[in-house]
Amino acid sequence: MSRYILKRLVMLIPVVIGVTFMVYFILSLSPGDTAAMIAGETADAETIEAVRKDLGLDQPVIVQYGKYMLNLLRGDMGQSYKSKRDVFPSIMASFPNTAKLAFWSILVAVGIALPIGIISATRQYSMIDNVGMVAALLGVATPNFWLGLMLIILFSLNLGWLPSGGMGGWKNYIMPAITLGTGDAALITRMTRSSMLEVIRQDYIRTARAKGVPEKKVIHKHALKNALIPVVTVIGIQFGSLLGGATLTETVFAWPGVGRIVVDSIKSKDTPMVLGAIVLLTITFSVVNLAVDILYAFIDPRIKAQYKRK
Amino acid sequence: MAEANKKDLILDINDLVIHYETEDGVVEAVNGLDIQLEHGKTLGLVGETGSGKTTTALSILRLVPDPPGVIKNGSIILDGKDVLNMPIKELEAIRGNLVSMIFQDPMTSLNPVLTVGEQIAEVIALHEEGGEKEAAQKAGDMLEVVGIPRERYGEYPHQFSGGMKQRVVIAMALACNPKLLLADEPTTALDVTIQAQVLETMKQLREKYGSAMIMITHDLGIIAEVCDEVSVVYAGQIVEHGTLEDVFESTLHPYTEGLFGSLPNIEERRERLQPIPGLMPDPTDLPKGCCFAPRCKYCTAECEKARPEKKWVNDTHYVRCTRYNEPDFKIERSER
Amino acid sequence: MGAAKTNGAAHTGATVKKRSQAAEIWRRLKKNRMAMLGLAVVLLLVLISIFADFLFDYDTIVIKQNTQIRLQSPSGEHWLGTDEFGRDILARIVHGSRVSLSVGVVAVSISLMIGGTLGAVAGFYGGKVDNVIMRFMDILLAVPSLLLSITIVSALGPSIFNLMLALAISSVPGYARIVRASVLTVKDQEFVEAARCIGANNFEIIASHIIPNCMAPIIVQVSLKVASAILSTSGLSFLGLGVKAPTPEWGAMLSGGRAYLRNAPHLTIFPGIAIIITILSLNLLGDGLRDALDPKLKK
Amino acid sequence: MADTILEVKHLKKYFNTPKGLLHAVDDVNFTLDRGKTLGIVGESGCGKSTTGRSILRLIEPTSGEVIFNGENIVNKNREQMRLLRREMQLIFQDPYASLDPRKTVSEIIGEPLKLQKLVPDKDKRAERVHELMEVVGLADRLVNTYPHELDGGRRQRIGIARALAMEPKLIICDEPVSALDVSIQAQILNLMQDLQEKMGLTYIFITHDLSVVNHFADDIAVMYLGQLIEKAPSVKLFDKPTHPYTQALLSAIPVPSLKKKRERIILKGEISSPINPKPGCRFAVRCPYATDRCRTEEPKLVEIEPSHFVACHLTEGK
Repeated sequence: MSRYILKRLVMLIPVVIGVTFMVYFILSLSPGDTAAMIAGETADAETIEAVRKDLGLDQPVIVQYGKYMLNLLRGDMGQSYKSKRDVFPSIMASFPNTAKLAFWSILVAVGIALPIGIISATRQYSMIDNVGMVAALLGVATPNFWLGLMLIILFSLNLGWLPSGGMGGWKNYIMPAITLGTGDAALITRMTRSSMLEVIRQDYIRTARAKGVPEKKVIHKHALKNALIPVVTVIGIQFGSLLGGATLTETVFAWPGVGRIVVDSIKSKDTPMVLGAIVLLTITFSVVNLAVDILYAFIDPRIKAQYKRK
Repeated sequence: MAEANKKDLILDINDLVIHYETEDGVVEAVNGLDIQLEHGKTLGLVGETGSGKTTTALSILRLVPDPPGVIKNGSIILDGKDVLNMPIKELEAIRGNLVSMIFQDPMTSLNPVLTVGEQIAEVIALHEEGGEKEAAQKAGDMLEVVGIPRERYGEYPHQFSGGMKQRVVIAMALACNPKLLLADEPTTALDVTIQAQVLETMKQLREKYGSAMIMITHDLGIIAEVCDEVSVVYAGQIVEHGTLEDVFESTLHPYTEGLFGSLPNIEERRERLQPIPGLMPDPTDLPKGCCFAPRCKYCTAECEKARPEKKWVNDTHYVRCTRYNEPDFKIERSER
Repeated sequence: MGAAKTNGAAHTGATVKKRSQAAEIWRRLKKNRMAMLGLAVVLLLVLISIFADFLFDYDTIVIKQNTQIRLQSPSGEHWLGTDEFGRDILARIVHGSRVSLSVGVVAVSISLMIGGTLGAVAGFYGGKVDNVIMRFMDILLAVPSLLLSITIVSALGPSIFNLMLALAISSVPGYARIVRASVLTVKDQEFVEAARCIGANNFEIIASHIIPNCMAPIIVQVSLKVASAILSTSGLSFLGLGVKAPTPEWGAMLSGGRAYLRNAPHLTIFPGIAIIITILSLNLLGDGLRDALDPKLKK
Repeated sequence: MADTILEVKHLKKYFNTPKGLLHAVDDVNFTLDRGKTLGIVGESGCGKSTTGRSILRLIEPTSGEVIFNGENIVNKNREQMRLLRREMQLIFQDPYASLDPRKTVSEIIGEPLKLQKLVPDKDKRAERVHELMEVVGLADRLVNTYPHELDGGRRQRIGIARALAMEPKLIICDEPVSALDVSIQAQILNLMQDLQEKMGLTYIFITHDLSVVNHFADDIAVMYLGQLIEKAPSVKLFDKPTHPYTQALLSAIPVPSLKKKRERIILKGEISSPINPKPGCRFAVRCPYATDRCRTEEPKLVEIEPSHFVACHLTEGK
């Protein structure tokens, strides 16, 4: 098992190289002159050239990329063009904000989704099922930045109960977490329901009933564990993309997270910041996916056996 | 034993009718089926795909999927208790305990995320006194009884072969010493030599525990080997019933004879088989008269008018065939 | 029981008429009221976007500013009110459907073509080809898709075409995976071996057996992916990375309304509802198609 | 000298699996005369299907020769193979999976004619499809139905018609009736027998069901874990099964008769899979008569009496 984890971690290296190369290449396509932008509007041609040389922007993209990677190996992600501060600590400063929000959001999502999904499946076509599924459909269809704005209109502007943005006390968490959580909840509810319905049709559920297992226990002991296997993946992917920057929601609520850094840096052509953020987010995203795969093994013995063999 | 003393019966099913009500029409799966089974005896239910054998077995546990399955009529008396009108609690208490079932496909009938030991122990803990530990102990014993080393208690189903899984299912079914065992094609998914092993194990265990059994199969060979009585099922109805000797040696129904004629005989290489022409009738659109009439070479206009009634030819043997109203009627029988 | 039931048609009467799979699916889809509702709304949206110019003239109504009537609440004259430049919101929503639908359809078509081809090749040939393609897809998948789209649009500059391209590229790996998976299941079916046995070559097998049998799951995905592409379009526009002003686009309209949340919330509410209705109907249709195509759910 | 249509020499097919090298087919040899039927019998995983598919080169054999009509076909290129497909065909076990669900009956039966450009004209092809349907007993009105609208027996008839379309000489039947109900099984077996007589077909009949093959085959070959362990004319094999595995297999068949009860031989243990097989007889672990020699030395297939071949140390001396 530990060999498998190690192998997966090693596999991350080519992915990170690929991702940085891809992002570096895409960003190098941008029109406009980075050096001119950094030098400022009033700078003359000579200053701009000096800046260009200083940043190494006069060299071919591939050389620039090579240098960047060499520095990255030493843990150096360069300096922000804009703030001139080191990239890595600046991003790490806002990463916990993103992580905290992601944690509360996924908690909201799972807290809503699992019970509704399970009840919907066990009482298919009942009132709860119908209402739950309509709500879930609406949840999937609602853009979360719009939902965020609606919450602001209602709870901040009209009722004045909650702050409309920024980070501070626990009150600041409520609206962003609900905004992000409900969208994911919709997805997870649908997944839980369909997975549960699939499992309930299986032969081994009939076997359990034929043994005289009470219906409640059939659901909780026999069906749920099997049904959760695909649900765990979805939860993991959702959590991964929350960590990967809830860009839109962070923008709506002026949340000082990594997603906003990316947007701001892209607008100001702050390539080292963008790259740094994307590299870190990619690693986070991949590590979460790996964690999900490992969690899988604890639920599903068949998969555990496969890992052992590898 | 037509109207034998009902106290001796472990199972008494009368005029059972089960339909599946689907969007595409009503599937008439079971149409007036009777079973009377004495304690400790083995009854074979033989018939082809879609004849309603499995539905009948499931109804004894009240496990016919609903919707779409609806039990329209009839009674099921199991060891003196009325299964169809039993509260769910009581039903759960007898499932796996008084009556248990072995399903056809061992690959899918075990829960993949629980160990085989847990799955056997669960049924014991549910129905017997004593704690978890005792149940686990007995589950280990049961594994050994079906020929699996106790050490494999903690393994998962995917680590077992098909034959081994079916042994686990058998251990589970027999763990609480049921008075009635329902075996739905228990060896169909297995290889011949493994089938022989499993049948042998089942035979020994049944002798040991003295359970009655209903063996559902399409294989007349298995019937000949393990059963005391046979019921031949066609389109949800028993068309012929009797002891092994009755049905094998003095076959009455043309369908039963057709089944025998369809089998390649291992002892004699015959040039041609004698198959039954045509197909099973569409269960959403059964004929008004005898369901076998469209495929039957003895069919007369009379046969197409109404469903035939039971006709007893001796104490143990009956047939549902209109033609036996004619005193001299006989079917041609092949040598076997 | 299942088999016996289905051959009912074959039992009776004269030559059985050719009833294609498509007709069978349509028959099942028709029974699903929610799916039919979704389909009706989708068709309505398509009609609206085609005939948008007949409903509201682009130059004189949709983009013409009239500051005298700015930020008006819904009224008989302006059903959904006016925006910060005095433009009719309903007119802008109607014309906005053009952007959303065309971006959705074009982005999905591009990514389906690229991703589908890659996935089909990977699935059919397997081995090294499969490995190379899928490792490359892993790299694309490792970046959260919205981030990737943001990066691409910002590099190429905001425009409708770049938006389409960005969305298309970021959803390529998803298609590659889906198509690869369905090719893999179909490829191992015995009827493919049967085709090989009568002398069919790879091309004939792909064209006449594999592609037709992979269509069902792909059609479902397309209807769902168009919805998510529309959602992403509005998200990118909301960040200012979508269409350029004054082109009407739902996400951009929402973004523009943010400054007036307190006094003129209708600027934000109505475009959002337009998005919800569109996504909802596409999802209903997609779900309905999935159920109609899934034989397991058929009882 | 008999008219040999097929000769298989040292046929091997190994698969690489995560657990090791799987010897699915391990040095199989036999010859088959024109117009005869060879039954290949064995339990799951014995390599019988792989043998059939390797002969047709649907699976490329690892080594060995397949001599069809006097020519070794293992080295034929794609275009030559395409032409050879006209001569040798396969009937599948599963009449559900082996028919493309998106094609009609006439499209399925007509496909080989179209692909091989045997009958390029559309109307003529329709006529030929009609003929073929009549030959296999499919009602003409089903010409436009899809497989899922038909029952198993009729689907299997479609599969047979497709195989017959190019008028092959050799047909390999891979468990053609095991997915069917008994009464339908008999209909299909009779049909196949009629076709053989009418068209002079040669069959290789692969099955796990000894009673079916006894009814059908002239010769029977028994396989165990990738190897051929006994081969004899059917009558002889049933009268005098010699290999302990054949004996057990025969005795394990439940007989639908009350008079003819036979003594059962219940084998111990399970069928394993031939992954990295150890030297010695592969059946030795389960064999009630196994000796030390059996566990160390692999027995060879020898002719113990005319046309009766057995691979067992115990019978060698006799």
